[in-house]
Amino acid sequence: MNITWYIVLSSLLFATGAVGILLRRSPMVILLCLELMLNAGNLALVAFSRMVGNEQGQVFAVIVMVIAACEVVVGLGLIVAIFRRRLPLNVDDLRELRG
Amino acid sequence: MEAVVFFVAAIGALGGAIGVIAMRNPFYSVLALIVHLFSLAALFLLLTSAFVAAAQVVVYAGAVMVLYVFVVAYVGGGGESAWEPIPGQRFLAPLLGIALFVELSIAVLGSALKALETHGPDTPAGFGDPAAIGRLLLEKFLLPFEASSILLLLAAVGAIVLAARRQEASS
Amino acid sequence: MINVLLWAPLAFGLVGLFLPRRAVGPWAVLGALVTLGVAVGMTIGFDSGDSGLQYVESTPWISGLGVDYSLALDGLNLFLVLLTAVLWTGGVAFAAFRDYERPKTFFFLMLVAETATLGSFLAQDLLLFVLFFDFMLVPFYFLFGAWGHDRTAEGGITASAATLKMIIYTLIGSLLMLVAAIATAIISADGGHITFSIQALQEQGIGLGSQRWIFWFFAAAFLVKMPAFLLHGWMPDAYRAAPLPALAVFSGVLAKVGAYGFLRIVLPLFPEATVEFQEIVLVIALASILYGSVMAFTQTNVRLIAGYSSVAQLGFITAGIFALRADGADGAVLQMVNHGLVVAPIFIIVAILLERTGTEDIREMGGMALRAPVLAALFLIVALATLAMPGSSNFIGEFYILNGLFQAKIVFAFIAITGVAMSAYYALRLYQGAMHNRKPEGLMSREIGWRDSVVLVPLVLCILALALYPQLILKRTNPSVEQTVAKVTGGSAPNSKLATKNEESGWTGYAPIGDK
Amino acid sequence: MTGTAWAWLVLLFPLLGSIVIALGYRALPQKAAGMIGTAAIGLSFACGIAALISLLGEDADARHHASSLWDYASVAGLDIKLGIYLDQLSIFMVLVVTGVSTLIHLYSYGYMQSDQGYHRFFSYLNFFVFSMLLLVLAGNFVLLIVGWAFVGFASYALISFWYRRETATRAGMKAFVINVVGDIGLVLAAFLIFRELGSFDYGTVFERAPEVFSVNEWSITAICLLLLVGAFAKSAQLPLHTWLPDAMEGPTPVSSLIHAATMVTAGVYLIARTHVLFALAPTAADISAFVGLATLLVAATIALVMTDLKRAIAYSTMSQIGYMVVGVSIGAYGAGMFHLMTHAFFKALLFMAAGSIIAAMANEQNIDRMGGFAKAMRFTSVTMLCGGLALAAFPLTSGFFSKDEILAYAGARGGMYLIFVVLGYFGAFLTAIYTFRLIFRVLQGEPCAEARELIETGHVAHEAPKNPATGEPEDTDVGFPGPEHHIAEQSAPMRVAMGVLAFLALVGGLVQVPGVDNVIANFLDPAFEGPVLSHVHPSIEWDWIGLAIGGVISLLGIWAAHWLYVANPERPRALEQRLQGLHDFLFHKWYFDEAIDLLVVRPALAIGRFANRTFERFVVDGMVTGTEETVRSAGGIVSRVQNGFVRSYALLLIAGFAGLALYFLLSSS
Repeated sequence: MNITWYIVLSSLLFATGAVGILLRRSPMVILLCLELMLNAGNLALVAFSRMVGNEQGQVFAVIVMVIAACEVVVGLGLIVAIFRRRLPLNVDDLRELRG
Repeated sequence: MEAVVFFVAAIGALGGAIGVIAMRNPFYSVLALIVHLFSLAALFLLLTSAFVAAAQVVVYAGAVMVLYVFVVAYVGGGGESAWEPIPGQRFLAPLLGIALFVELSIAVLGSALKALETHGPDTPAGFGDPAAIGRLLLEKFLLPFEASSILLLLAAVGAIVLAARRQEASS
Repeated sequence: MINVLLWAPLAFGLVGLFLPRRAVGPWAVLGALVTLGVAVGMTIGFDSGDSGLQYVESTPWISGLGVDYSLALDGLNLFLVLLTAVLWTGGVAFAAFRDYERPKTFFFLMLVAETATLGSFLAQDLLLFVLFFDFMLVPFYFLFGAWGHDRTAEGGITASAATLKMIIYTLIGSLLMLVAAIATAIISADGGHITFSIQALQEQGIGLGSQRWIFWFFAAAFLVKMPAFLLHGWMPDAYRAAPLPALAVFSGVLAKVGAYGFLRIVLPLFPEATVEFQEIVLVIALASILYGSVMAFTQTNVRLIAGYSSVAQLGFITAGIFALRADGADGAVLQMVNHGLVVAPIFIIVAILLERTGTEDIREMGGMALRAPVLAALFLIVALATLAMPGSSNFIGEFYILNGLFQAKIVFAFIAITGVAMSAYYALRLYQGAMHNRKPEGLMSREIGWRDSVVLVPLVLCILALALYPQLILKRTNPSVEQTVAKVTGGSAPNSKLATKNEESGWTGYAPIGDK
Repeated sequence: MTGTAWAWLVLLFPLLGSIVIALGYRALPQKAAGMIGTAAIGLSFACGIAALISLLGEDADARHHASSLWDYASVAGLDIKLGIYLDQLSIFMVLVVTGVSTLIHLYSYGYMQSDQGYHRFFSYLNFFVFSMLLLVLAGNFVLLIVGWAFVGFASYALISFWYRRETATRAGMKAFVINVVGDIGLVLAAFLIFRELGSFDYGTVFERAPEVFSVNEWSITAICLLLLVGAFAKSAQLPLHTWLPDAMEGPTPVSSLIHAATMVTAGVYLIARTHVLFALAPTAADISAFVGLATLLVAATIALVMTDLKRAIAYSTMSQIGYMVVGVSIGAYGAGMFHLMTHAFFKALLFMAAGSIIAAMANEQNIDRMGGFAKAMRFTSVTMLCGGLALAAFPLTSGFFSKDEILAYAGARGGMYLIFVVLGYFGAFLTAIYTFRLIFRVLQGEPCAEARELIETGHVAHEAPKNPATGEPEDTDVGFPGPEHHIAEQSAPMRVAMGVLAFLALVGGLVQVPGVDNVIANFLDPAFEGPVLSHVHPSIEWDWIGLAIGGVISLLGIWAAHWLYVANPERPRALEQRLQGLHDFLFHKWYFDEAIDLLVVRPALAIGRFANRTFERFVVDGMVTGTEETVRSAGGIVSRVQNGFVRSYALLLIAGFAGLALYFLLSSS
């Protein structure tokens, strides 16, 4: 398969993740969508790495995974904290930032 | 054969992704994400990156998803209402998604990268296997590697601080 | 000699800090007088036929950056230096006859301001000029802010807010100028040895592309200082806030630094850009003239009448410089001196009126001439000079400016001259409003005291003397001015069209009109 | 001593007088101030005579000299010297100015005696004479402008002499500003002259002009039109005349000196002085002549209905200057200058007589309230009659000869210029009517209260003075005439001045009787050599026929005035009612003030208000303090976007990202 296919798939996954973030209100699902976008990025990285025949892109992908893990940990920690405070688990209700 | 595997995996990844955003119940979303992750791992294998594929399965599908499932089980997976409070959001979001997709595709495909239309160069044996990646991580990218490990540690501490039951808060 | 001139005020100011409160005023006057004496002496010793620099003082200062401590006099700055010395003597003396709070600091700041102003006139090094130019602002910031008037009761703003506004305006210009100065030196050096000497920079020259933006950076600083139309936003508030003796010297001298900067730096260093942007600057100048005049005759606050008239006058001066002819620039230099000599007495008179009437609103004054004929006469002379009455030196200045403009850009001259008509109206209105008509109830009408006379009469005598013999300035100024202008026009200053009459295309120079 | 040295002395004395009186305003006793002022002008006149004698000692063609004291401002190719130019024209003007001024100073010595501002008055008056002399003696255009502006200032200072009278200060301002408009015309003309000829000096300019310009070339026409702007503003010609009637707010000697005899004729002098240029621009000269003609008629019609004594005479002055402008514009220089001289005599005299009457009336100037002064003030009446006869061009008086000479010259040029003859005689008819209207109304008829008191008790007494225009009581401590008013009958200096002028008004025309002596024309004509407009000269016969017609018209006019105002006092009123519209139109002075107000003053004020209220606040201040406002209002818009929905922020973020990507795609393709 051409690298192009992977790249297009990566773009599609990225856009899907973005749409999910915009549409879903549950913080949990938003985190999942972030994962989607990160993975889309990973896919692109690996695909390009294959394209140039160099493993360094894969190292990037691994590090992105680490970042994703961190993000998940902190994100889930936040969700638990929100839940503990008996706040609604709905990003629309968290509107402290309103100007 | 390769094309078949690719399309099956691609459909899996895309289907999983759509499942994530389409399922009303977060629990199902998590399950859809797991499908997506396994499909991605397959794609990574197709791209001769065995280590990344393995890490994907072990770290993500294994560890992270377990975490998700626990949290969903903890906070309860209540679905969200169908009512959209922000006007225009439901209309604009897919529009922007499509725009983003089109733009990214054009950006990449329209670029002058000749190699995009190939499979990539022939790779030596052991390309992307754990040994190769490990050597890179511990030699060339030692510093980022260590930095990410510190980041992980910080994230773990942060998560504990955030999620821990606070005496003064609860009292 | 030139060092004494520059640093004497500062030295006197520093010593004054250690004197008893009562002695500091006379001491400051003495300091200003000594400076004036030195300035007069240098003017007498000035060789009027020489277009080059005189009394040159130049030692390396920051040699690594090519910055010199370099001072000199020539026809461009000679009379501005003298004007500075004269007006500061007047302003300091006027203040010394009055009780100001914290007199030590007040007079110290006044004298510091004098040194800074003299420095920016004398500096022959671009960076030194920029430093003095910015340094000038510091003492006035404190003078206006700490001794200024709070105008919140009249719908205005506090003194410190007004000062802050002024600082913000001028600082933006100054910073742009600093960038431009450094850029000039670096671009001009072109990898070689960097120098900030204005003389050396003139010889090196820089490319037109760089000139374009550097021109506007400098112009921004100078136009704000003047202030020119659309950049004068700080002026009304600052003028209403300022203590009058400080305002007299501020308006009399500092505004001229901007115009002087055009002559000293912009014209010789960026000649191509100057020619290219001539008409744009002329449009700004014309707008200043018209706008300043219109505003001056609608204002009722005497300070603002004088302030807006300064906007108009500086517009004339800018127009004269950017006529890019020797006569226009000669007139501009003359007019800088004239305007300084006129506007400072106006503010002193405003201070005197304020003490008698308790108001700065022209509508609430009137009828003072009866009991104060001498004050009225002095005021009348100043007012007539302000409106550039033919026979005054101001008229000669405007005549030269407008003649230069007329020969260079005839349409601009026709528009600019309407400002003359308006100035007649607002200057007379100012005089009449204070001196003529019925006296409002409760207004104290008292003759000018001997103390104020000591300050005001010499200034008025200067105006009269120049009215009789403006050649005094023109003669000494002209060689340097011609040299400066020649750098822009390439030395071919076209004069009378008599010689080229027959090959002229048309009367306006744009298209043939006549039947010839 | 040479002629120019005398000329410098002519200038020096009035200046010295002005300075001495001003500086000694406390030290000098009142009488001394008056004497110094009068003596200074007298000496100046004597020096003028000496200069004349020195000139007469030379060939007629060599009677022009330039002399300069120092370089006034001459660098960068501009040759501006402090120099004078002495020739027949300037010495003629010098003599007229100093001569009449001496008499008016003498008159003022008595008239202003109880005025508090006596020193100030004489200082200003001396300064005015100095300025006027500077104007006529100037050797280059810049000095001319200086003198031009100085007289304008002196005029301003003297109009608003009683400066606590609001009407006076306003009138002064108006005069000054309109005069500045004229100055600007002159300045622009000077620039244009310099552009074309490279000099400001009279000698150089007049020498080069014929070489450089061809007839009616664009630039020379422009120069002449700009000069005319200056001339018309100073000489109160249409449409820049509105200041002159208002200028009557000044003390009467001022009206007499500045606004009748000398300053207002400066425009005529200017046209005569630059005759070389006008000869090259006949179109401009014709325009000038027609403006003069229009002014002549308009002013005469207004003078017919004015009820204010001084303003009526002021309109008459405008009208007479119209004659002079016509004269010098059609090339009748000698005749124009001759009329200038005779007009100075009889108009100064008329104002003096009017001043005497107004003093007797306690500053009341309305002729409707006057009457019967013929018996009460015999001397004043007789001199006023002399002046009136000369103004009405009664046969053999001075005005008779001078006015008709202009018209005769116009007739001799023929063609289009016959219009000037016809309308000029019509103007003369109107002149005779309005002159004798004033004389009959003031001197004849039932004596008014003040006149009766004068007849019965022999002294002038009346209540506190009031401003005739507004009716508010005068502020006498500023210098307005106090309880004593001085009339000619009781003041010897006034009588001397008026007597001399009455004599001159009656017989002054005899120096220039056509075909008999021609003194003035013979003296002046060499100064107008060179390119002249036309070399026609009316024949002696036509001169005398013109004089005969003029005499008949004058007598007709006087008869008409008698028929209207004496034979049946009700007749004017009936006529007024029948011609209501016309009367209103004339009474409002053809609505010139209103038109100027509407076209110039109001727009200027509106612009000023706009600048002040709107522009300054919203644009200029808007640049910095307004930045704050802008930020705040922009913040208002932004804060509506800041709705707190994280997802909508994310939407914006992605939209921004998409937009940016789009931009890069577009710009890279």
